[in-house]
Amino acid sequence: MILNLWLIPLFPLLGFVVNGLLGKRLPKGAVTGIALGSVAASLAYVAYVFSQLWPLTGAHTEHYFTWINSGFLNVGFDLTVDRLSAVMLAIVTGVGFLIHIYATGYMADDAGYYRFFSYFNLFMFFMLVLVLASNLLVLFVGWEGVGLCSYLLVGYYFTEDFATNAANKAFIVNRIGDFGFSLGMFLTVFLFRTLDFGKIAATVSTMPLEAGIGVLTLICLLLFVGATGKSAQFPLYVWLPDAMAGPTPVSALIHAATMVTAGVYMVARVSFLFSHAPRAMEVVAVIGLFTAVFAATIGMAQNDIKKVFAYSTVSQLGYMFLGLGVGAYSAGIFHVMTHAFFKALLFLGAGSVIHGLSGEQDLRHMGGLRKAMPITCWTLFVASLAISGVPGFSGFFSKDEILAAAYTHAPWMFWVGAITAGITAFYVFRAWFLAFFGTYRGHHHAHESPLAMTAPLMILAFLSAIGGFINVPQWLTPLYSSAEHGNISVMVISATIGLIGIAIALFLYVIRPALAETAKNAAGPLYTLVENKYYVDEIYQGVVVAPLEGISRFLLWRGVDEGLLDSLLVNGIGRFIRKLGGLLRQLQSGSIRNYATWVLAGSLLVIFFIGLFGGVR
Amino acid sequence: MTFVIVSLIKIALVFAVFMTTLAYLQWVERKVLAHIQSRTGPLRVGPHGLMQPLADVLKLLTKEDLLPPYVNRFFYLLAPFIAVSLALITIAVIPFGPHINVFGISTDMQISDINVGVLFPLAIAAVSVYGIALAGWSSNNKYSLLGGLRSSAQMISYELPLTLAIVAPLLLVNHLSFRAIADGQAGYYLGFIPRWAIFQMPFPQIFGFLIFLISAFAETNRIPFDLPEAENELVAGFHTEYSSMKFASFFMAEYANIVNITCVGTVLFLGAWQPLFPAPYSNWVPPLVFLAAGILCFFHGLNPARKNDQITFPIFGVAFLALAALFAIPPLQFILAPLFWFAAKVGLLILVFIWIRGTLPRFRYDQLMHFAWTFLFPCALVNLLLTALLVALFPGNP
Amino acid sequence: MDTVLFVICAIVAIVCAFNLVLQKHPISSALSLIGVMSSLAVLYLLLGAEFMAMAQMIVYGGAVMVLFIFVIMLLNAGTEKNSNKSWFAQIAGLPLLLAFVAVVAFLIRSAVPGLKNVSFGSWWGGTAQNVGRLLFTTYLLPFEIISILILIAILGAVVLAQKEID
Amino acid sequence: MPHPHVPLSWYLILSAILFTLGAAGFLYRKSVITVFMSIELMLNAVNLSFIAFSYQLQKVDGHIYSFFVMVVAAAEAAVGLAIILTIFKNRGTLQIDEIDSLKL
Repeated sequence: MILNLWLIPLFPLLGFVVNGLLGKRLPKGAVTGIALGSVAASLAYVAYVFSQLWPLTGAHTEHYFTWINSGFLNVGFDLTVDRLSAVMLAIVTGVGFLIHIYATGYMADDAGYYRFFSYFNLFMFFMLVLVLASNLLVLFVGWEGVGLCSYLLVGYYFTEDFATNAANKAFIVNRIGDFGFSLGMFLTVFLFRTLDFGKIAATVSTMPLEAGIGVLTLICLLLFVGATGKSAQFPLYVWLPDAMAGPTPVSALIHAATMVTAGVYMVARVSFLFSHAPRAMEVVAVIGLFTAVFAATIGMAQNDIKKVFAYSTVSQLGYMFLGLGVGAYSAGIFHVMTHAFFKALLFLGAGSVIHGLSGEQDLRHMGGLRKAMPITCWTLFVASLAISGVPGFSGFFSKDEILAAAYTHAPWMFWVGAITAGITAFYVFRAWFLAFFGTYRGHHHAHESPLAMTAPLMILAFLSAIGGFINVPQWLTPLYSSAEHGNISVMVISATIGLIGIAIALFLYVIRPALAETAKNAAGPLYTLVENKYYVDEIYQGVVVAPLEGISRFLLWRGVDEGLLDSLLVNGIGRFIRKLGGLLRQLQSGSIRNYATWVLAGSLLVIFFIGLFGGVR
Repeated sequence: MTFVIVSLIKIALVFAVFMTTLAYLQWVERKVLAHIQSRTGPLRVGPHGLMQPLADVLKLLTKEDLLPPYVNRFFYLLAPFIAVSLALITIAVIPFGPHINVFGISTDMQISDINVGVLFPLAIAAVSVYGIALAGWSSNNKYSLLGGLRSSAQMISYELPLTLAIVAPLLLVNHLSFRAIADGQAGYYLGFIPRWAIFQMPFPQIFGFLIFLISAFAETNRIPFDLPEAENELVAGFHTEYSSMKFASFFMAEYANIVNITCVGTVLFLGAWQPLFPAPYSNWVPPLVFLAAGILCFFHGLNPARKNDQITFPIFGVAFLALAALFAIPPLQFILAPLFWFAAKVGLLILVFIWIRGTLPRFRYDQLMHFAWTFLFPCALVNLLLTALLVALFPGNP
Repeated sequence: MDTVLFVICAIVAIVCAFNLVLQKHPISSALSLIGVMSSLAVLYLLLGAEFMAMAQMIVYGGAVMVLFIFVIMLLNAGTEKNSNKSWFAQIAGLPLLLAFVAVVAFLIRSAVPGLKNVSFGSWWGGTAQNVGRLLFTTYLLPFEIISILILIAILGAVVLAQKEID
Repeated sequence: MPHPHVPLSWYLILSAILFTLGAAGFLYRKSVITVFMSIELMLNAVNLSFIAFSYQLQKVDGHIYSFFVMVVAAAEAAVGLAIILTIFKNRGTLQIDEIDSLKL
């Protein structure tokens, strides 16, 4: 059965082309229509595909054309739909559509309206390609594509310095990750002679479990490096907080719901590799866990509402990787979904607040907005509950799955994870309380956002409330041996820790606001350390960037480039050619008849030699 | 050897007939024009001015042959030569009648039949532009130059529709040799509709014929397309500077071209010598026609309009009766009847030429070009395409 | 008979070609070129290329050369002036040309093996039927391309000729 | 009557001579139009050899080639003469040696 899966990414691409080329001339309504329409179309088509493939037990792959065919390597442009990509498809198109709607409200009075939406559609296109890819290379196309879009959208306010810098940072850091990814791909080709997931899986299944550190482990680690880049894991997470320079819908769609989870998705995609490389799994788990704690702690001390959520995103991603690392792939994907709901909601809410305060992002200048923007307030409340893993809300289930898996894998991981959950709950509610309770400390006039923005908020709130009851792990059982189901103690502990975190936040920021200050002062240097994100950026600056710059500037640029290449090769050749030309120039008399004479002489010579060597016969 | 001799005889015959035709064509034209304009036309020289052509020739021969000092002599002399010689060549490929056996010698009623015959007149026409163009250029006179330019432009422009119109009937008979084309139009539908190209299924070439005729006017610089020699605009166009015999040769060339093109038209569209209806009856048409003519002459002789009519008309009558008798002799019919039919068709076309000249005014130059390129050419194209399509659809054309 | 015809045409052609080179006035050159083309047409006939012969007369003798004459008349191009530029061509031209014709003639005489003898009417390959059939089967694509080319050429000519000079 | 034969090489040599004469015209004539005509002459010479060879091979292909050459020559003549017209309009000269601005 041919379902023309390529249509799914096609619609957004068309949207991009139309808006990108004609958007300037089109009326705003048309731009909106095209942007939303294209995404809606692919959403509808996704639904149609599901209806056709239900219950989607196996994978449905379609081959369109052979892209690369050289030697043993044969890469086709293939798209595939199985239960994993189905989940992602649903998230991407669904949440994406909601955020598109939201964006129409958020960007309403922006000069680059059409530009924004053409980028957005382009992002959707690449993301869908990434999700649908049935081999590493096509996936990589999407991977790089979304990277590009992220760059474009982070640097959307390209007139601002911080935006462009952030964009560059995001791009460069991702390059490091992608470098690892490409190396991983090369190794894969070298090892398996193919990039097709199915074939690789088939080959791997015949291989033994790799005890030590071998090629498989190497591949996995390299791919994971890519994942850390894209999904903002330690040590490459640094770009994500800065990426908040982009418009809030961007942060919601790209840097919370979809793109940053690409790494998770990719690892889940090639789980068959990882599950054959336990060491790599170990690394993934540890890195994930560490990132989770690390980012969460930073999140506690941030005052920029978006920064807070950014760090929470990082730590949540850490959770997902923890899940993957301990072998609970389904749990990880489950968390991807729930996280997509509540984190998108958090960002959109934050955006709504920022919109309402006309650009104010600092928590210290908010407060008491409960009255002014009730919908935002309560939808955000739901999201916060969800993320803090309060029982019944979506976050609870997924996080619980992960923690349970972690517990069975190694108890200490569980404890750290649980503590992190508490911290998470604390800073999220801190932000919420600071924003909506107490007295208003800002000077802008606060107002509720238009329906275009609040409607998605409400829908997402609903989703993040009940999202947990969509039993993703069970849905994914055909792909992954089902993760063990949470034992009660784990549930209880994590839930209680979460509630404690909420309680502390409530105590510190609503009941006794003064106490917060004293606590801050008590923490003293620790607090400053955390507030400055452990000086990671500065360290990188010192350790990596500065030496690199030095080498490039003095050795490569001044020395090799200017000294050797320019003076000797480039200009030298130029000079030589000019000398030569000076000689030949004499022939350029401009008199056609002379030229003709030369032609005649040449032809005579040719004929002569042909005759000489009997070329006629 | 016989081949050469026969060919020479044929050439001699054709040449003689052709020349007299040319000479008398002018007389005919003047007469017809006169009657159109209800005048009597040449009447003085000989009975009914029958000696007029001779007189004209004598006049032209005896006139002073002056050669302007400012002309480019070589080309000035070359031009009329080119014009007339090319005009006279074309007749060589025209078939006047079927294949015959006389005194055991079997031959065609045609000087020579070449496989690509149809292209021959086109080739000649293509080259014969130079006669006029050179004449115009070499006489070193702005009127002549304009005339030359005009005529070359006009001829080039009208060659296209002409050619396209000629191609269409070729598709029907599917051959390039004139004789084959003529044979291809033999026979009748339902026993009485002749299978001439203008009637031939699957796509009768009526439009093709009209386009051909119009372009023919232009090609021969006839009214309404006689801009190269538009008297009231550029004196006499390209032959302003020519006098006496050189002028005469241009004159002759023009009439020769008319005869040629009408002959070509007859062969291509009007089924050459194929009679209007089947043989046994059609053979009796010529005698009857001449009989009628003779009787008419006698009638006019009996009640004359002028004094000497009572002598001349009976003589004509006798001549006509003799002709009738000649055509009535069965053994001669198979030679003469085709000739009669051919001559009749050609004569008819020539009459049309004269008639048009007597009727229509002259085009303006831009109108001329506009007409050629925006109307005639597309029409010819459409006609050709339709023909091709239908021939392709009904291959075994009924 | 053949020989006579060939010799006559060849001589006419060569003389006309020389005339083309030697005459000072474009019109005379054009006329002599027409002469060359006509004699070539006859030669084509001798070689059994009747269609090509006619095409030669119609296309070259008719269309192309009429264009030339037309342009010459239009620009009223006079006899050409001597200019002592492009001395190189003046000097090196003649020996090169002679060498060229010598070499080619030598090659034809010596190197080209087994050339037939031409006798008029021994081969009538070039009938319109054959040419047309080949043209519309084997060489259909080139034919179409050529037709597009000539269309473009016409457009280009019109554009160029219409362009107003300022 | 009997046909005395003409060796094909004569045709080829004739075409060679014509070609050379065309080249000579190109080299020694000074009017653009005449130079252009010399090009046509060369093309004709080539056509002759084409047709001669197709007689040698008893194949019609040679005719096709020369037919193409003809058509291209026609197109070339159209464009070339248009260009000559433009040159004349722009520079008011047809002397080929005065059209030499294409140099350093």
